[in-house]
Amino acid sequence: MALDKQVDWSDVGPLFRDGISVMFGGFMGVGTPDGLVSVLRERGTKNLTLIGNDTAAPETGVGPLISDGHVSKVVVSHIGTNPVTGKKMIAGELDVDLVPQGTLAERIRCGGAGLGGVLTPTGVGTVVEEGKAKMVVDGKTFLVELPLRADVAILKAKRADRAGNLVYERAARNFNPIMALAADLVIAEVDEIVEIGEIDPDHVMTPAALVDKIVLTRRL
Amino acid sequence: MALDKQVDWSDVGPLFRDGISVMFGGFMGVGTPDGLVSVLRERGTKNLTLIGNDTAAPETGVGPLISDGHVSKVVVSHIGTNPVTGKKMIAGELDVDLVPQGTLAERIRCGGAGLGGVLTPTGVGTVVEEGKAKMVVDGKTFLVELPLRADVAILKAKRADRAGNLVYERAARNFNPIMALAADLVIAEVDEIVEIGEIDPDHVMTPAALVDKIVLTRRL
Amino acid sequence: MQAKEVIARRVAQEFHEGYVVNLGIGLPTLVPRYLPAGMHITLQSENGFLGLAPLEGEPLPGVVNAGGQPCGLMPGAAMFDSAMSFALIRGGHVDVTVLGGLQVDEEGNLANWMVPGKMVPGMGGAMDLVTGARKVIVAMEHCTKEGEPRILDRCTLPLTAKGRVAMVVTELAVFRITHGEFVLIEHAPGVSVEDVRARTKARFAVSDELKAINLG
Amino acid sequence: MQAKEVIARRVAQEFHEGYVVNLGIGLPTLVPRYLPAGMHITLQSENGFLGLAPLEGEPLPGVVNAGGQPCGLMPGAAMFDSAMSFALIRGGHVDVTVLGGLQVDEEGNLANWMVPGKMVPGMGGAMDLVTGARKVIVAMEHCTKEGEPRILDRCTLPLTAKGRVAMVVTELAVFRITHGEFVLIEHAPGVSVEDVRARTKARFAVSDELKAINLG
Repeated sequence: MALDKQVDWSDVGPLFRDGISVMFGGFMGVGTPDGLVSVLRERGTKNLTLIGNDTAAPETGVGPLISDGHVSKVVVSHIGTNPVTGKKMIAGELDVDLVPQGTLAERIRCGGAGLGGVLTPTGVGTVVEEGKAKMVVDGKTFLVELPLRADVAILKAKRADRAGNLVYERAARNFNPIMALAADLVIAEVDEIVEIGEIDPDHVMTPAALVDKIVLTRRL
Repeated sequence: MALDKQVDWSDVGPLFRDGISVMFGGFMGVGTPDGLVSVLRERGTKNLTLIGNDTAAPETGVGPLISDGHVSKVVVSHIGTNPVTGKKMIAGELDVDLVPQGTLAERIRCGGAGLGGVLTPTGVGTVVEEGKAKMVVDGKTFLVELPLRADVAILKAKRADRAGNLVYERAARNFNPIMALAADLVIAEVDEIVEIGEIDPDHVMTPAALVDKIVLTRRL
Repeated sequence: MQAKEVIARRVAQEFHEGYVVNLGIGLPTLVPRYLPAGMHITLQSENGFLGLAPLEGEPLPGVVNAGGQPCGLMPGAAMFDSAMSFALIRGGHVDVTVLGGLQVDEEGNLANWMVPGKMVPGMGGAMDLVTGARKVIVAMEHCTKEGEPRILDRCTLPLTAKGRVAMVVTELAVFRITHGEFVLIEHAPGVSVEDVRARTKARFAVSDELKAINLG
Repeated sequence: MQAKEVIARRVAQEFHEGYVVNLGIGLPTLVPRYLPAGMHITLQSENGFLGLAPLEGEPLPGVVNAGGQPCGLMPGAAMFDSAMSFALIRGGHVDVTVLGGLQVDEEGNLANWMVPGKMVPGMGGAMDLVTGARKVIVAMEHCTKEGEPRILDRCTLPLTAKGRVAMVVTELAVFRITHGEFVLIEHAPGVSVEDVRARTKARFAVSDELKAINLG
């Protein structure tokens, strides 16, 4: 618990490699770690697979990574707010895997919780069911949806203690807590770092044990 | 949001009937609503099915309900701390369904989250797998575990606002939040009731929308 | 009265005190304006909270709706993560969802998330909402801009969910769908059953209690 | 040195800085006493938290371990619900779990939750812990009170989990189980391989690097 997980921005770049899968917190960019997204750009990473709720807009959230060609695949629930994503998809430059939002949340949670999948009614009778196993429980049909994991999760929190306990602010929480469970390396960009013991244990939203590195938001 | 969900203790009794299934928060009695348990006793309810982590001890948590013969079945992960449970089981007076604790949590969560089940590795190759469907995902075998719901959930929280937003204290949280999702009627016994707006939205652990009734802990 | 107002006013009549409601973007967001004074509902948002309110004053950090737009918080609001948000949605804890539609058919199927070759925005939370909300109301204009019926015998666009629509409200008519039966229950003032039939490509029964939409 | 202390001292050597550890009741709870000074580990508890500490002063409301006994909280502790607690356990976020055992067999199977007809306490969180923790260490006395071996070719009691035990530490010996092979890697001072064989009913290989347990 006494490990200080804070790193400098210069330490972050080497954690990213070409071809990695990256889960990113955020919903329309709210709760997305802009500084970590910038590092992925500045480092010139290629062939990233992004996993998250949406591709925001061309200039917000993970949008710039897509605009600048760092990404080969996205696994998201929504791309409609970012026309660049659609264009690249149609041009065959970007593989887009659309997943219902609640199913995306459960698949990530499964990946992080050691579960082999969940049975969800969402998508039954739609194109979402294609290629998936179905099970009937109590006369109702469910799709078997499988776990998702990533090499790296990049999170945004309001506050961390030095051990890595995280607190999110309002609706910026969204996918961040479940992604903290589901990646081999978890990096959180936080607006404030406090001493260990300053966050009430009941207010911790992501326990330090899940977080590998914390970095203080760059003020531009 | 303006509905005041506080009720008097005299209003609680009529909510319980013979033969109902009752999810109870708590772990070794910590986080169990003792006042609501007392009402179930005083009312003389019969043939209850109790769903929760454990049967605590003869005189703590839900223990007295078992000692006094109100219960015909328990679905729990552990009965070892309450010898009365074991005796009644052996005597054929009590049906005991033992479920691994993590599986119990997931089954309750499924019941509350509209999921048809989860795939868990827990119990594969043990007696727990008997009678259950299995699925192989990526070469690994999982059990398909099905949802659990109850007629009533009885919860214990530290604080509520009048709308029913709940905050739990320390390890008294345990099963309470997921049970709030999984019962037709959700009743919380709380140590303190505050005005709506007094709990920071980021600190709410169970949203008011899940809670039907709140009752202030009886000081004996 | 504009089509949108007619629709929003009518949908508002389906809300009841204490309801938890999730509103799709666009037209559905107009509905709360037409609630009776003193009725309290709680708005749920996919991005993780209960208790949305209109924005008042400066935007607050992280307080945004599912479209990413700044909004307010009702007293008694609660925030949570996406897994919990969809546990609420899928688990039947949302009393009503109101969504726009591209097509609805006789079987209560809804298509509202893509037009192959044209528009592939993704389903976002719509599939979960339509699958999990206790009551699904589709609020849409009766025909497309080109005058093509949106209410069909069979949806031709990819479905959002099968057999989940309980009610369709347009500027012309209100349909209830129960036990696989499509029933016209109300018509806009001055609109006849024949008018509705002419613009509807689905079989429907006419309720014995057919009446004009109350736009009081 | 008592058997329990030998076992606890040896298990402590498997912990590393920063580890998240879940300890079963009884003997395993002795292990932290024998950690090197300055080594920090985080104890996880099934009832919903990370950062257990020994009780100091008055018990605090809700601060109890998985046995329901009052405990303390480390600075930096975090509390959560049972679903999250087992997401951590099952999802491989617990580096080591140390549990007592009734029987362990050659295939790394563990039986520690019931004795049919005698003791049926329930598995509690043990099945999830043994299934999900990154490393499962069984810490137990080598034989039963009646002198019967607990390490067998095949468990006869109902299993807790199949093939998940990575290490068995007793007062006589330390076994590593990798790739389905049971290997004796250490023996207690003054205990010979033959002594171990005589009290062990499982086939095991002897490591080329066999050495005495360091009880420093």
